[in-house]
Amino acid sequence: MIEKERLIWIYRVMNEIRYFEEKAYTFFTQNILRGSVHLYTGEEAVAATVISLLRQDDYITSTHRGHGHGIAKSGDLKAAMAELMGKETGFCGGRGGSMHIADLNKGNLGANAIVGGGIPIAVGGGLAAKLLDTDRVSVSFFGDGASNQGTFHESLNLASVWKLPVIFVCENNQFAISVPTWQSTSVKDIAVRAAGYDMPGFTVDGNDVLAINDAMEKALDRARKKEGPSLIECKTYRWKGHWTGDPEVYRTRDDVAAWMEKCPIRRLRAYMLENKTATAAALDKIEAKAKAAVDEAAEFALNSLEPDPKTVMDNVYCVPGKEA
Amino acid sequence: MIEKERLIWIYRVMNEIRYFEEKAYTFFTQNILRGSVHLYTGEEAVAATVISLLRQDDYITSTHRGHGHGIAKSGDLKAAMAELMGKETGFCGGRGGSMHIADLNKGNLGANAIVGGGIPIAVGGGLAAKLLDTDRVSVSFFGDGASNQGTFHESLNLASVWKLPVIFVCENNQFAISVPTWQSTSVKDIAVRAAGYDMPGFTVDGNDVLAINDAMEKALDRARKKEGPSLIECKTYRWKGHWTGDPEVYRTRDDVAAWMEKCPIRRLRAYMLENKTATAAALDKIEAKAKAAVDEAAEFALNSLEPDPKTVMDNVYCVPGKEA
Amino acid sequence: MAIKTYAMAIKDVLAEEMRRDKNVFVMGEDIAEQGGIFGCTRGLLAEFGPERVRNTPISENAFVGTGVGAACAGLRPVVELMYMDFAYLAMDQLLNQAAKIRYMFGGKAKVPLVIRGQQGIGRGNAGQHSQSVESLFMHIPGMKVACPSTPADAAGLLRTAIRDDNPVMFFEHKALYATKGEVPDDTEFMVPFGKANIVKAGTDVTIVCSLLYVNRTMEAVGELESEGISCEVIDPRTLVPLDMDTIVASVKKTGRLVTVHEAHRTMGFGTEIAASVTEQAFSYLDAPPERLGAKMCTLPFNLGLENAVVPQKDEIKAAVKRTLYR
Amino acid sequence: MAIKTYAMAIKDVLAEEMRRDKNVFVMGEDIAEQGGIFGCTRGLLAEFGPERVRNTPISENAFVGTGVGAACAGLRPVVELMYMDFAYLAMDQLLNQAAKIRYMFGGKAKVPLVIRGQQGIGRGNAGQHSQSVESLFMHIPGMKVACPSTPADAAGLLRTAIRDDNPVMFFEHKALYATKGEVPDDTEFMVPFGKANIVKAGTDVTIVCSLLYVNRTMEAVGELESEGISCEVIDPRTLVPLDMDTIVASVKKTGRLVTVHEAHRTMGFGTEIAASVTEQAFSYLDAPPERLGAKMCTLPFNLGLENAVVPQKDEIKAAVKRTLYR
Ligand SMILES: Cc1ncc(C[n+]2csc(CCOP(=O)(O)OP(=O)(O)O)c2C)c(N)n1
Ligand SMILES: Cc1ncc(C[n+]2csc(CCOP(=O)(O)OP(=O)(O)O)c2C)c(N)n1
Ligand SMILES: [Mg+2]
Ligand SMILES: [Mg+2]
Repeated sequence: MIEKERLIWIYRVMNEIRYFEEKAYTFFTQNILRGSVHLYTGEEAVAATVISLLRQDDYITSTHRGHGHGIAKSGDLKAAMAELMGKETGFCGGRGGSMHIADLNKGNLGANAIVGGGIPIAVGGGLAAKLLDTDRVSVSFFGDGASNQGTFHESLNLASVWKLPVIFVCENNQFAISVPTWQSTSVKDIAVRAAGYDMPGFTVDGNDVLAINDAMEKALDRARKKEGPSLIECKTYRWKGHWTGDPEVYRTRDDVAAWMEKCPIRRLRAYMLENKTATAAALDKIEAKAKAAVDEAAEFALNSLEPDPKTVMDNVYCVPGKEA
Repeated sequence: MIEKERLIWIYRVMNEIRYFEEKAYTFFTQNILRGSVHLYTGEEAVAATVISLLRQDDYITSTHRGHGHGIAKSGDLKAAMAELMGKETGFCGGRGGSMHIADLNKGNLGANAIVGGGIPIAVGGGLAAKLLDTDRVSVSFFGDGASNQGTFHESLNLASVWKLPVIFVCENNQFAISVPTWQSTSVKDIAVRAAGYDMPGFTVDGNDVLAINDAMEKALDRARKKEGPSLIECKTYRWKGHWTGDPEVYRTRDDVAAWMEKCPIRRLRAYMLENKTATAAALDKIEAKAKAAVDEAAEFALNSLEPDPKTVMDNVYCVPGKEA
Repeated sequence: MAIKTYAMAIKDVLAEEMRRDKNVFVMGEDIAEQGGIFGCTRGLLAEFGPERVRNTPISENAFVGTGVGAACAGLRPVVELMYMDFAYLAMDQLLNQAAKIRYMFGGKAKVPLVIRGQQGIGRGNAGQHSQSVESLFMHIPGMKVACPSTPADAAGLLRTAIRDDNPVMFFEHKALYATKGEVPDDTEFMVPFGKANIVKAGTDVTIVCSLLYVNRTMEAVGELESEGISCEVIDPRTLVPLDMDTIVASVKKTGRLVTVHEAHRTMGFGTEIAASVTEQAFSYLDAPPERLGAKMCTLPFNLGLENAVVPQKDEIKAAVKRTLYR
Repeated sequence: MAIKTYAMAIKDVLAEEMRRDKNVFVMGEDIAEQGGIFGCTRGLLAEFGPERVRNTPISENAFVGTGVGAACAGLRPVVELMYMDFAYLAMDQLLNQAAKIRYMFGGKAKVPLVIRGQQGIGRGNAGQHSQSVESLFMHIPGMKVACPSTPADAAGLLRTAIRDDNPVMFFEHKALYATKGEVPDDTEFMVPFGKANIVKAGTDVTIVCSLLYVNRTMEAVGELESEGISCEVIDPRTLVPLDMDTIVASVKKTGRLVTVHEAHRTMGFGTEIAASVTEQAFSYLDAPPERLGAKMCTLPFNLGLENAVVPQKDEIKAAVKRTLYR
């Protein structure tokens, strides 16, 4: 069960992510943005729901498709959009770009352009939580494709034998770039693999906030109680190409259209209306505010300065007394 | 069911391995051998039984504990002992030593000093078998410790999605150096992990030739029929230290003694006598011949020449017309 | 001769070699239906089918290792790494296995394996997708290293690589794929390894450069020549084996050396060339060799910063002039 | 001052730093009950318990990555790699993650991570367990690289490494563990990074060497001195940062440079030093710098072959004499 306030938070954040991605796409086509931009459109339920249950001092690691996680964890649309534009005001001062959104102060240990690269880093977050004697948890987001990397296996095993408070969240959007999951992945449900690490595995509808919440509550309870890690697989779909320049040879418009019918935002809205969590007018207002916030972030990013090329050698190393 | 001839082959090879390892140990303590020497004593049933079912053109990859696999696949005790001594007449001309026994002409794609390093190489053998349109199979031997390496996961997944004729044979001797399996491995039975790759998994008594044979026949049938890979876990125990200089802080003499009671050679002998596969006299003769063959190999190795230091730069690259 | 892009040149050689030898096959991420993210395997699936054109899971260490095993067992795999930055994930199979197997097994194994893929700047891919890692592979014996800078070299070196019985790291550059040039039609056209290309003859200074930095260096050279400085520009084409003879002969003539690459300056391949030239042509040197390479920081996303990291035209010109004490 | 072995010096600093700062912890293969294959963590489990002294599964990439994450989250992990050859398995976490995180995240992360372990020849471990891989880590920015050659340097550099807020690769040598020397008792004793040690002053030639090759070089130097050749021997102690000032000042005095290491010669760290010296002291050089390093083949198992691969005393002497035209 999700409390009203949290449902509304999820709804807002999903809308923020949706508008943010639309804006990013527009900027990309207008050559305002460059680089590898991987949109999260259609998958918003996962980041928003999972992170709605976390505290600010809990850790996450994220992926190349990391805008959603970054926004949900930090709530800072401005720093996110500025980072995509490579501006000094971005999360990483424009050094990281779309694939490297991080916010250490708010528990985002970083997005990663290496598929599977963030999984052991999240285990490190879990180990820190344990050794620092806190009840923090650490969540690793990764894709179906990443579940075939060695780091997946090594990390799940390690977290299990050390009983670390880590929650592995696999966003199974059914493709790794052009490769359908069945072609690269030996099991239909990736959560099946949890049994190989003696941890609970959940396969849920990744477009259903309630289903994700259910699994996540169980995994979180286990983690906070220091009982060990869990694996949650969220089946979902990305509406846009793998990246903004994807020719999309591997699917049809109809495939996409069918999944757009299963829009997680519309679904949550229907649920909230049905359950009278909020009125249509209230939800419309949330949407409008989300859109406005994205517009404001875009404006902020556009008006932000480029980093000074003279600073290019700053921060290779941490120098005592010279903190960023 | 194992045919008589094959049973006798297995019995002979197990004895050869047993005496070979004893001789190697003696030579090590006498400073005739140096380097990292990992003895297979106590685990002989696995290599002998698995390889008894293979053809010479089938592939294997082996491990740092690879004397047994190397001997069973090639039958060349001389080249094995000479390699341990770093002699020119060794399998690798003394360049590889104990951890790198290989014999490409007889399908041994090589032992490996990197734990888990040989697993993907065996998958490559399986892929070659397939693309060359043969019914060859490829067997990867590796330890319980290796089952926590990323290569284990990546290789089993890859072999499964490509339906390759690979048999993954995990020699679970319950330790990785000083670390007991329970401390490093999140499942009690490693074969449980097969389910994560949609392939059959077997956990068998690795000191029982018949049990290993049973699982292996099933896996082999599947592989020869091009139905895909299998995972066989053989529970066994090494009688000697991890390597010849191991202080063995992690177990007691009693632990070892209890396992020596379960000697796979004695067990096979009892079975053969009971089933009248051979008389005691015949088996004694096989043993004596195995011992003599090892002595002869030792003599051969002792009398072999060291490689000429002038040849040190040979064979870094393959130069057409200058084959080894 | 046909005019082809660098990407087309690669694709054509892959197809020709697959036609010639049924043991040649390709595997990598998104190389089948998609034809590779940069199009270098486009059309191969249709012609050669899914057995020989294989999409891999995202498991770099295992599919490189599968290539190693397949090569040992008689095939000639050509493995694509989508970005050469991902070589770090397969370093064990590359450096502990592929590079060592032949020697370690006493010369009784062959590993005819090609690992190819693109690297470098040019698309705003930031720190983990913009590196130039070729220099790392020169330090560990057993690997050959090729770095084509033109469509013809891409074709000729790739054919040589595929027919070589040793493992070859084949470095393409993402910003070169669309560049065009003449490529011989001859399906036996090969560029030998260990033979540098004198891109332009000259007398005052020797400049050694490769990949994207051949073009970039030539821009600087155009301006230097118009200032009356005659530059000899050499592209080594392979770093292992490295044609020091050609480079040393040139420096003996010019008395000056500048190395330019996109790889980081410290321990970039220019370092090896500078040190070897100093050894072999010490008394001919009129000035200390100049090394240019990327600054010692991670490649940043922001374009202005990225430009500040890699050598710029004016820096190349200035380095050349320093060797001339101008 | 106490006389300690190199291994004991390491173990003691680990214990002292763990006492001082509860955020310091150690993990690696067989480091708990067993105390490490080479004894460098012996006794730590008994004193600090299993939470801070952790046996890892054989999963190098994941436990290095766990170290990266733990460091980002405020701990100070000291991770043991049993053999530095296994770094190849963790290259992604080392070079794409640990080395880049701080820069890539705009300076908003710290990665106080030490990766320590031994490498090199001396125990007949053959190709995959005898490499010297320190030079590879100089090319990718963001990592520091330490290489102690004495018990005191092992202690002093390790303490500095643990207190550094940046990732450090800490290379020990298996053949040095049993060597003894004086180590200050001071639990604040630190050897700064980037400060070379002048092992022996001299006037005719500068020899730069590290790890096992400091001892080996000193054997050659003993004989050279008795032939009247005065050698200045410098151990850089850290390769990143590299104290070129001390080396260049020495070469300006001696006019001659020889670099000696066990790492492969091509692109070994001597290459960087030779090239940098040529840049910074060109007009002082009376002879081309000489580089000695392992031959460009895999380290062979056979002892006679292994000896043929790494620089021998007579080769060191000959190289020195070549710089003196003798
Ligand atoms: C180690 C590595 N290999 C390959 C890539 C190239 N690549 C980027 S995203 C991607 C697909 C990832 O698929 P998945 O994990 O399912 O995430 P999704 O993009 O579907 O969200 C690939 C192959 C990479 N970035 N890193
Ligand atoms: C990648 C790698 N990590 C660590 C080691 C050191 N090492 C050698 S054998 C071994 C234990 C292997 O255990 P297991 O796989 O169970 O095989 P066993 O020795 O028990 O036969 C370890 C950790 C290694 N050789 N390679
Ligand atoms: Mg996906
Ligand atoms: Mg074991």
